[in-house]
Amino acid sequence: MTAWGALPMLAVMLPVLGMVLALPAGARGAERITLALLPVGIALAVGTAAAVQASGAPVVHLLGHWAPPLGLSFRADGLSAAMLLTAALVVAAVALFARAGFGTAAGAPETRAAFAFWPLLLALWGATNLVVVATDLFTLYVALELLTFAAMPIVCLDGKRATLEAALRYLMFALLGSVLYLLGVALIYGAYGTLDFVLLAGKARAEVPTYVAVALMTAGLLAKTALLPLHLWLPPAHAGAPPAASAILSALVVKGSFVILVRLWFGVMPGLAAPAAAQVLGALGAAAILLGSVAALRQERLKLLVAYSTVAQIGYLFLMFPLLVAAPGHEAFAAKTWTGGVLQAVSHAFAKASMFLAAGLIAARLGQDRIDGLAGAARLLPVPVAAFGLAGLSLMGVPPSGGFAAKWMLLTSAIEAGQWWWALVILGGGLLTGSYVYRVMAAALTGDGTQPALRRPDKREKIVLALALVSVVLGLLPLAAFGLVQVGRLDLAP
Amino acid sequence: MSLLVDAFSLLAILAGLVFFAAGTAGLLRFPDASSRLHALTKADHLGLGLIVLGLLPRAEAVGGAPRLIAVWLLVLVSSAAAGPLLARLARRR
Amino acid sequence: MMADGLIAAAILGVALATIASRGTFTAVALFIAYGLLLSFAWVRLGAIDIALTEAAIGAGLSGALLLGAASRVAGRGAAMDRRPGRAMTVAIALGCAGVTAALAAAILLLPDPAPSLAPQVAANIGATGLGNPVAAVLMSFRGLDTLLESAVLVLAVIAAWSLAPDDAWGGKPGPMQPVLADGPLALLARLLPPLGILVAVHVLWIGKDAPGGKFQAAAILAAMWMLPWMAGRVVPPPISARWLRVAVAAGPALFIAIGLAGWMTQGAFLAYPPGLALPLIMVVEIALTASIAIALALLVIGPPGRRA
Amino acid sequence: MTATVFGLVGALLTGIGLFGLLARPEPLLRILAFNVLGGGIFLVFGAVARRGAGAGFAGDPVPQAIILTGIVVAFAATTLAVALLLRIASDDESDPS
Amino acid sequence: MPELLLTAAVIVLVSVIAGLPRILRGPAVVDRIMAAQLLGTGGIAALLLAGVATATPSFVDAALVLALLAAFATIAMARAAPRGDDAP
Repeated sequence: MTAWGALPMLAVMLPVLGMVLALPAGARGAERITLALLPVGIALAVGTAAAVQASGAPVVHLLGHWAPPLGLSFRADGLSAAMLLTAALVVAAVALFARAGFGTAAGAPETRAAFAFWPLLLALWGATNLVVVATDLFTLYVALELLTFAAMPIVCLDGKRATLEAALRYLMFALLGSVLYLLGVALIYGAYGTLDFVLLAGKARAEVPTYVAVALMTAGLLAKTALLPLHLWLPPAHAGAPPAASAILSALVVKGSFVILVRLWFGVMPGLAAPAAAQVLGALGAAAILLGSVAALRQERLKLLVAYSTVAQIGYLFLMFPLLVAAPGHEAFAAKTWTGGVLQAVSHAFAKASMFLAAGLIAARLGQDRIDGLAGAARLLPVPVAAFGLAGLSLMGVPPSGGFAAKWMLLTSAIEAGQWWWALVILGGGLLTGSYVYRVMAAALTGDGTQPALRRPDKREKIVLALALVSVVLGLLPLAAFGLVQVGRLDLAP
Repeated sequence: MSLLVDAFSLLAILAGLVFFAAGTAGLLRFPDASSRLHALTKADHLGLGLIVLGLLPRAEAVGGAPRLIAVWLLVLVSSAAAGPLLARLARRR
Repeated sequence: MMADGLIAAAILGVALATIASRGTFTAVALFIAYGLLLSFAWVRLGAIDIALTEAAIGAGLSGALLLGAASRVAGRGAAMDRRPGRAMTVAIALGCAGVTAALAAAILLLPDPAPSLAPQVAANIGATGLGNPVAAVLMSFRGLDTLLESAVLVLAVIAAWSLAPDDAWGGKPGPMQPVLADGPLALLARLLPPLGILVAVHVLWIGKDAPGGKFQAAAILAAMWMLPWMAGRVVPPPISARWLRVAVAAGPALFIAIGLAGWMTQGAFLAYPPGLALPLIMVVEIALTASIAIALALLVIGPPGRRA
Repeated sequence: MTATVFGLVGALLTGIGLFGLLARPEPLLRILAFNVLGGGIFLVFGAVARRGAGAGFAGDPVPQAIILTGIVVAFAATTLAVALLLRIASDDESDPS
Repeated sequence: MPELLLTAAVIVLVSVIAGLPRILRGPAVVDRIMAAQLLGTGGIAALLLAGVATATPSFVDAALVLALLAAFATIAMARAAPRGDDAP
């Protein structure tokens, strides 16, 4: 139990409480609750990061004073702090952006979409925070289900037939993923008598139950993270989703299961992780990067292009696995790979949130989102198109963006580890990403400009630009700033 | 005395088992749905009733006879009401 | 032992028949039998708490939910995907057999003696004032899970309502029920709920010392609320009704409030002040029972549907 | 012994449910298969709980409590899947295209 | 005596489980409902027998819950029963 442990606890419980209270509060009340919680959540995340950074150790909160294995705890390490901050900022941006579409004016009747949006957003926020600070594998299962139950309805808020079917497919994928995960949890308890991953760290034995459990949990989490070939649900789910929902889904929801996977592999069972299995995960990641980027290049709709880009960018995260498995004994190298992976997750979150919101603004203004119909978009909507381009730089890995720093660290790690083939994949992925971003930008920058550019300034454009700028500026931070994400890494535990 | 009580218990429970077996046999063997329904409702009411009767002398072990009787009454009430509902269904086809 | 084999064989047979069944009604009827048989298995495994839950939720509420769905999608087998081809089916079957084999091997190779937290629960149960170890885990040691799960139910209600068509928004949940004349169903709808409520209160109250508790009681209450609804004697309140929304949120909100109060006074979320643990737990249990019961019933009834 | 029997039944049910979920195209049957699968998983967990019997309890109460929570969460998932399915079916009804 | 009661419980279970094929075979919807109902009643009887044999009061609570929910499920089934024989 540490003094600042209450900060991550509040970061989880306040959005959950807000979600519960949003039901009786109604659409307008729920909107107000959400807006009131935004600064509080950011403050809690900043506080947690400062506490972790200052103490150089994770902050811990024991629930009801019961210590694991009997009780449950919240534990915020560097990775948690980085994700808490990312979640708070992305949720804040999305919430402010969404007021135009889901806000309720005083005295206006409650609409279905407005009623549902705010509590679902709060649930996604609380569940993301829970995923990154909970230490118990079953609590994490509940958190994953919270994510699913909120993400499924938020993508089909428009109520159209195709969207509903995509949502049903998503739900089936997600539920299958959770039950496979739960099966692994049962075996872990049977083998070790605890589900706390801090207690489990380094205790794993090379036995059949452990391997079966980790294999099942990995398969389940991959389905939720949408790693190729389990990505089939993701693009259709995005196709009809509101931009705000897509932004949250790509930026945060798919990262939740990834964080659990990293903790499972490198926290619970370091040393047991078979290099061959890690190579398989890396290969799936590489396939996702290449095939996802090619698929993005071939899309006709802007929104689907961005969605396939998410499939590809998720692939980069999985390059961490073969590199970290090769790391034992090389602390500096492991630290670089770890930072690269986390930075990829964070910078992608900001860049992708910006891209989806920008695509939403463009589609709303043009009345459609076909890429070959984008002519004149840059004149009509200079700020969103610029934001899209900036975010694209980060996805490509162009200096000095956050995406560049992340990909550079992964790339040099790959070469140092003697696994040069991943470096080729990263370079190839960057080129492909550049191609599809260029395709969009080229289409948007053409046009004769006959349309009048006269219109009211839209506050939402600034939000989109701010998100893109964050993803770029992340690359300008001095490397020392990333010391934070190393704090409390479980594979460092003795 | 206790021998007599035990004998009574066993006899009642045995009779209950016979009724359950008869219910299953009826369900499997009788030719049409209506007669299967009649066989079944009688069999399981009486079967459960007799088993509860047989258990009453030993009911102290589970918190007293009223609890056992409550279970039986509940089953009786619900299947008494469900019976006509099912009979209506059986006639409908 | 004999009973184990018998129940095991019956469960497997019913499960296979469910998966292979051709008619939807038959599949659901088999699934209800599956739920009942599972609750017998839980009795054999010495988990009466779970047996009660499985009977109430697995067989009862899930049964009613799926039956309603079966009768409404009947005849429209809107298949989501095409049926997999023969080669694909064989591949899927082999994959599933592989999962089963791996699981079976893992189960057979679990360490002996099994690791267990039972001694720790026994050593610490005194602090909670409860006699039922499962209730102690649910309300104290792993109280967070229970809290989150009650929040999951609130979220599920919101999510289900969000699936209503726009033109039905704010209306009464569920499909329209036929109003039946005084028949056997109407009689049952009048007779059963009072008895059921008594049983639910009993199950809730003994839950602190013996198997039972809020989920089981809430599931029974939900079923008893639905009976008159199914008989067409009661119309559920519209989803815009403030009291309904307050009732669903009240239990979880109170639980979180007590948790936060524990943090402010005792220094840890969900810490109960010494001596006050049992009364606070009982207050939360009662509030949660009411909220969970309404949430479960609303989930089974479903979101408002289109006017016919 | 009882624990092992039902643990293995759980493993078999998992396979059966998984097969139904992947091989049956009808959404309602998939939802049923998901529930069969859930029953299998909870039985595996139940076997683990039973093996941990001790300190005067018939099973380890911690996994028993986890199973209770899991059953309720799985039920909520089922209701959502059914609601979505019925919504899609009702769209078919009003718009037969 | 407890052994005899437990044997009786097993016999009830055997008897009602033997009726289960009716759910699958039908042919009438009401047959399927009856077989499920019989399983419920038999389970209640077996629980009571086992509860008395092992002096476990909570078995009677389980039987009470089962009685309530079995009635509920029967009504739900009767209400949702399709016309005809549930042709696929």
